[in-house]
Amino acid sequence: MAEHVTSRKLYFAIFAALMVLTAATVAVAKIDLGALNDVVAMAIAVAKALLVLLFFMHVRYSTRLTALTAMGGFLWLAILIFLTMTDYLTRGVLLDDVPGK
Amino acid sequence: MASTTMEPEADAAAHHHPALQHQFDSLEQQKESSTLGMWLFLVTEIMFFGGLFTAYVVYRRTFQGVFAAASHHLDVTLGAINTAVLIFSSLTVALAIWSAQMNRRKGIVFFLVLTILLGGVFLGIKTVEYSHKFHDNLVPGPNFHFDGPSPEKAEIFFSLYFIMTGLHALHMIIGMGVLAALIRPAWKGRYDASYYNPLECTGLYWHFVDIVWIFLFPLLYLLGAHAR
Amino acid sequence: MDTTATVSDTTLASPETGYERPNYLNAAYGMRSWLLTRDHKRIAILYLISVSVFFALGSLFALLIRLELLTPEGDMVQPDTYNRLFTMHGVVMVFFFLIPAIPAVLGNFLVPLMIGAKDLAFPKLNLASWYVYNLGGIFTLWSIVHGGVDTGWTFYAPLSTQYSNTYVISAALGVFINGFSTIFTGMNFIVTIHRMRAPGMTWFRLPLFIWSHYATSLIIVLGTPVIAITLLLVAAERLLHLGIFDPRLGGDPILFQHLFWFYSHPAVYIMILPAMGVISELVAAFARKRVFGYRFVAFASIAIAVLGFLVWGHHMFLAGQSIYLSTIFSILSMLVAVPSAIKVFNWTATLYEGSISYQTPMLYALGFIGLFTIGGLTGTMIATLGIDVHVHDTYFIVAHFHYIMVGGTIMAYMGGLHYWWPKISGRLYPAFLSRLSALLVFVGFNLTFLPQFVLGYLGMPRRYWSYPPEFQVLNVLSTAGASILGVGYVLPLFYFIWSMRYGKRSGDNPWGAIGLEWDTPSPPPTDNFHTIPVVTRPPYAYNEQEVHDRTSHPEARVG
Amino acid sequence: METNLPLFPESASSVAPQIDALFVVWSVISVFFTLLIAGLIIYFMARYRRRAADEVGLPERAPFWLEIAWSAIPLAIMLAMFAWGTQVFVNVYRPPADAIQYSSIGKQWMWKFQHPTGQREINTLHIPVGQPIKLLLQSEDVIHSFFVPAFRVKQDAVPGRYTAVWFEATKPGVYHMFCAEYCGGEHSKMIGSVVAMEPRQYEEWLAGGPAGRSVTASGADLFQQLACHTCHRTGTAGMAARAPRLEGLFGHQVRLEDGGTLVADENYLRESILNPMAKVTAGWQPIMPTYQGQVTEEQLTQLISYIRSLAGEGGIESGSGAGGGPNEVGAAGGQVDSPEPQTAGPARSETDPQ
Ligand code: HEA
Ligand code: HEA
Ligand code: HEC
Ligand code: CUA
Ligand SMILES: [Cu+2]
Repeated sequence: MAEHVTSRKLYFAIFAALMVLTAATVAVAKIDLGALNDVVAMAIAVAKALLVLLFFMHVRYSTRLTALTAMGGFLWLAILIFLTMTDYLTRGVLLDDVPGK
Repeated sequence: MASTTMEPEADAAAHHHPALQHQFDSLEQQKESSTLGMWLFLVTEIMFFGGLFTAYVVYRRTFQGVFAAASHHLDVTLGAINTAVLIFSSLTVALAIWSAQMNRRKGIVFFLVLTILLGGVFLGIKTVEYSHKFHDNLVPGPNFHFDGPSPEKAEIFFSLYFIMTGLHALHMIIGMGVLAALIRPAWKGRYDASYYNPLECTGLYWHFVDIVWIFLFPLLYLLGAHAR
Repeated sequence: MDTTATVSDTTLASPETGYERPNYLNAAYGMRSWLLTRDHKRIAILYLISVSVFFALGSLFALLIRLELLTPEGDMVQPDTYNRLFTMHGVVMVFFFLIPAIPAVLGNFLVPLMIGAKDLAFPKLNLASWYVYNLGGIFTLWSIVHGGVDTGWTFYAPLSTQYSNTYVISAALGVFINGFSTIFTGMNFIVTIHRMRAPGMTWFRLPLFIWSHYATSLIIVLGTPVIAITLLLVAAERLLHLGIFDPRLGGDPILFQHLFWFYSHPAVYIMILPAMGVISELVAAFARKRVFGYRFVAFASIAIAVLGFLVWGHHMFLAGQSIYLSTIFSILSMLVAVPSAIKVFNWTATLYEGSISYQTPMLYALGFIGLFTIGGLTGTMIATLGIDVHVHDTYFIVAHFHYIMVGGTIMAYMGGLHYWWPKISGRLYPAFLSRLSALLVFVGFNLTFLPQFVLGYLGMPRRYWSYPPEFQVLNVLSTAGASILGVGYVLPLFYFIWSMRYGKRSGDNPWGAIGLEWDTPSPPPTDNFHTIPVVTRPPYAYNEQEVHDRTSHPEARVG
Repeated sequence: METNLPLFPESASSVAPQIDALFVVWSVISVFFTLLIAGLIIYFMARYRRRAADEVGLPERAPFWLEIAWSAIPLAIMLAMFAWGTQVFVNVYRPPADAIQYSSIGKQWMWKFQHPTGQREINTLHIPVGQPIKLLLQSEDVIHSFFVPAFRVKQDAVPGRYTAVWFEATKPGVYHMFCAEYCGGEHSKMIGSVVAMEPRQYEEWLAGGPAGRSVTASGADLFQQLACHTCHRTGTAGMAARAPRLEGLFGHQVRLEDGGTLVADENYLRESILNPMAKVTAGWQPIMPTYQGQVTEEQLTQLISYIRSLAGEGGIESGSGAGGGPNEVGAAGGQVDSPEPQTAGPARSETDPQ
């Protein structure tokens, strides 16, 4: 597979985008958006991580296997967090129809 | 998948590159293998920090208010500066690899050194932050003191803070060590467009450490910043 | 039927050719050549030695456990000692024996051979893995020598983080360090299987042993780091007074259990999947028949690896976990049993119209199928919520997992060792003695653990140093069985060592088996193959009619 | 050596037959499949044993339907057993409306019980037969697990929060009570017995024992002593209320300041007292002080029992079984006694069943 060389210009552009996003996340955090604050902060973090993954880490130009491996890692982390959180979010739920409750 | 992962032609490597190891047939195969190996290692790293992130998410949800109050004791400015420093160091690593691809020997060395320096700046700032925490008695343990409701839950926050940023810093130190070890061979001209695998893999690792911080920063520093 | 020597039904071997040729064993001599080797075959031998030492140690603890339980009163050791015994038995057996046993010994030896590679992708990493394993072992031994750990192998908080005053930190660090060695092996296998297959070795020509090791490696890579961080948190909580699981701070001990079982349930599949791979090889070789439903068995390994990550909460049904989540975990546990069922039925069906010989490895393999079935079925029983209420943390559980781990994995490990021993050493072991030991293991095993199912349903809790007197008869049976079992395990130790010097030369392929590993001399040369093989046939093509890939077969459409 | 050899445990609770039925059916299925596999193996071994050294097996014929069949049949069986098992489980964990609540605290290495009428016991629990009993479980140190084999019930007691288990004894007798979760040193000595008695005898036993104030009454006293009533005024109208009324609270929906709602159960009350800031009731100022460190686990139980009793028609029961508090990790326990197992309480009873 031919080696892909990312141009220096693209690297600088990505760097600039990351800096802008960093500034944005700090700025947004100072505004009270209620529960949305978390969502925005995480969305920006994911966007930044994606930029790093795709361009700095060259996932965009590598094999499917590499992309799959990276995705697998994040998917499994999602499983861990999701099922664990299900516990904390649903403790007591099934028994709420108990008489008197 | 079978077809894309087949062995490359064995005779492509008829001329033996000095860096080719005996178990591989070609440099191509060797490179693909080490890149895949590195990615697998990064997957283990994701899961390693993942355990911490899980603990964080659980407690964050349960003790929302206390966590927000506790996070006020972190310095957003220093955290933001550090984020910028780390992202910049990611760029410089990428440029070190780019220099290799362009056969610029001195460029590689320059960017490696720059990356290590930036890593040093990050750790320096981190040290300042840590010493503030020590000073303010915010280090979990017998001397922990926190003004506000539910100090014990704030202690959980700071436990997570220290272990997450501490392990992150440890990863940086290891990364800086590996980067430093690459300087000599780079200076000697070992890496060029035909072979720069070690650079590539170290770069992947460094970027990953950056990604961890990209998540740590908003989670630890920014939650509840608006209520300040 | 042959009764004297295992060699008699071989068709391809020529006993004279085995030895003077250069091979990995006589390539170099001296400690240095072993301790600094990068040869996967030599590293496998190093692992064999280390792993056997830990097995002996773990067995010694088992012996002491069983002796203590001979009488209802705790009269042999102090309760604190007993707690340390079963903790160290569990820790040593799980982390230092069973997890590395098949992958690091048989897998290390065979993966490159079976796919036609010169070595694993990262030989230095492989050697490092062995050193790291021993380093982890030293940490654990250190805590054992200083009096041991008493938290149970599950290290539950807050007992482990605050209340135990034993050497938890060094034991946890030992397990933590050992995790790296497992990860190194797993990464090495994945990369090797992806990148280093011989020309023509497509995915569906891979032996099932490779498929199952691939699946195992996926679990290792995705799961092991989580136990690492969890144990690190326990150590940090003890050492630095960080409070993550501390209920006095409002921390949740159940979070520890989630993190622990997120790894440790998949880890049980790290222990069984390689065993399943071994069994597929043995059954095919000794029935001289292609494994029934090859693709189903192959995909079942992957399915187990993936689904295995979704069921960890079945260890926590009564821990105070959300009942809603318990229900989800219960049904998912049922789903993960389906691929196991597929395997069991396919192995059994492989025997149909085969040409079956009763060599020692095959006896182990058949024993495995039966005992694994019992262990697995009781697994699905306890995954049923209504039953787990009663049997959780009783001897029913102890019986369940010994059936799978001892009756399953160790049987497969022993079977595999007996099968590939000629490959490893170029020698044969005594046929009669080895069959006798297989029989002793089977009988002793059932006598040890069958009574424990009854004990469990009667309500005898596990990790009990003393117990009410009405449980005694069954416990005596169990101890009696363990002593038979012990003899069955010690015998091979002797005749394997004996055979290295005095055993008959086996020839290259004493079993007349098919597979790349048998296409090269026994013992193999350092580079494995004199010329890299080119694969043109599907696996297990024992019958001449099967040498072509059968793409027209309906089964081939699946996947 | 004792020579009696029991093979099946005594069954003495209302749920035991349900669990036994489940277990027996599952066992039959398991034995069937084990024998099926073993039988096939033995048959094939005999039928297809190798007759010539160079003999090989016949080509494989793997019909697709066979693979589907032997995946689908076990799956169907398991799904059926799952459904049945879950139903039994819910029965085991959902206390009936008329269950009477006892409290139970596990600590290294003993079980402490308190009857609703105030009597305390250690490692022995007297109960009337025919009466559903709910045990509110908590732990002062590590995780323990309350297990009575004859009743087929088990539940972990987790430090920092409440869990619960219920049972209804059907036969008088003395039954083993074990700690099933490994809890350190004397885990195997954390055993005792449940004495199930005819209701009449139970009343006599209660009368004979050291009567104490009932749990709820002690809670009412504490409510005064700790000056809770200065803010939570009971029953009075007119004066400006500083805190929400606690009457009719237990078992009902509470709206929180942050917009969430939850059902007030033991774990919620516990947290409200120990850590009032964590979940502030909508419409009220967060002025309530924390009682962390000022009340013991036992007093906490009494307070909660009192607040429960304010819920109204008395019969209101929480169903927080293994589920614990909704959305709650649990509040801090505050005071953990240094473990000193041998001193406190009467000598543990080494009772022999029957
Ligand atoms: C190698 C190890 C291994 C393996 C493979 C398994 C496999 C399984 N295990 Fe086991 N387990 C352990 C090791 C293992 N386990 C250990 C060590 C513990 C205790 C940990 C501790 O607390 O210390 C434990 C505990 C344990 C528990 C917790 C019990 C408790 O503490 O209360 C549960 C509950 O669901 C469970 C379930 C299962 C299931 C459903 C499977 C399934 O994967 C089994 C699937 C296999 C089959 C089903 C057999 C083949 C199928 C057929 C022949 C077809 C017919 C089938 C049907 C009709 C159903 N296991
Ligand atoms: C891989 C795993 C593995 C293996 C192989 C075994 C093997 C055995 N185990 Fe183990 N066991 C576990 C994993 C394993 N176990 C785990 C994870 C636990 C849970 C721990 C916990 O609760 O934390 C457990 C717990 C456990 C208990 C429950 C303890 C309790 O809860 O109180 C018992 C009781 O009978 C037991 C017995 C046995 C026996 C009789 C064997 C037999 O197979 C052993 C047979 C061997 C012999 C009888 C000795 C033979 C002698 C030698 C080989 C040489 C001896 C050494 C020298 C000469 C120096 N085990
Ligand atoms: C200084 C006044 C004050 C005192 C004293 C006080 N409380 Fe409260 N309590 C409040 C207020 C105000 C609220 C509502 C805001 C909140 O949830 O924190 C409240 C809420 C509660 C709740 C949750 C009620 C609901 O509707 O969700 C409980 C239960 C409770 N208190 C119990 C007690 C107990 C028991 C004591 C004594 C040990 C006590 N309180 C002492 C002021 C007080
Ligand atoms: Cu308490 Cu075991
Ligand atoms: Cu499991």
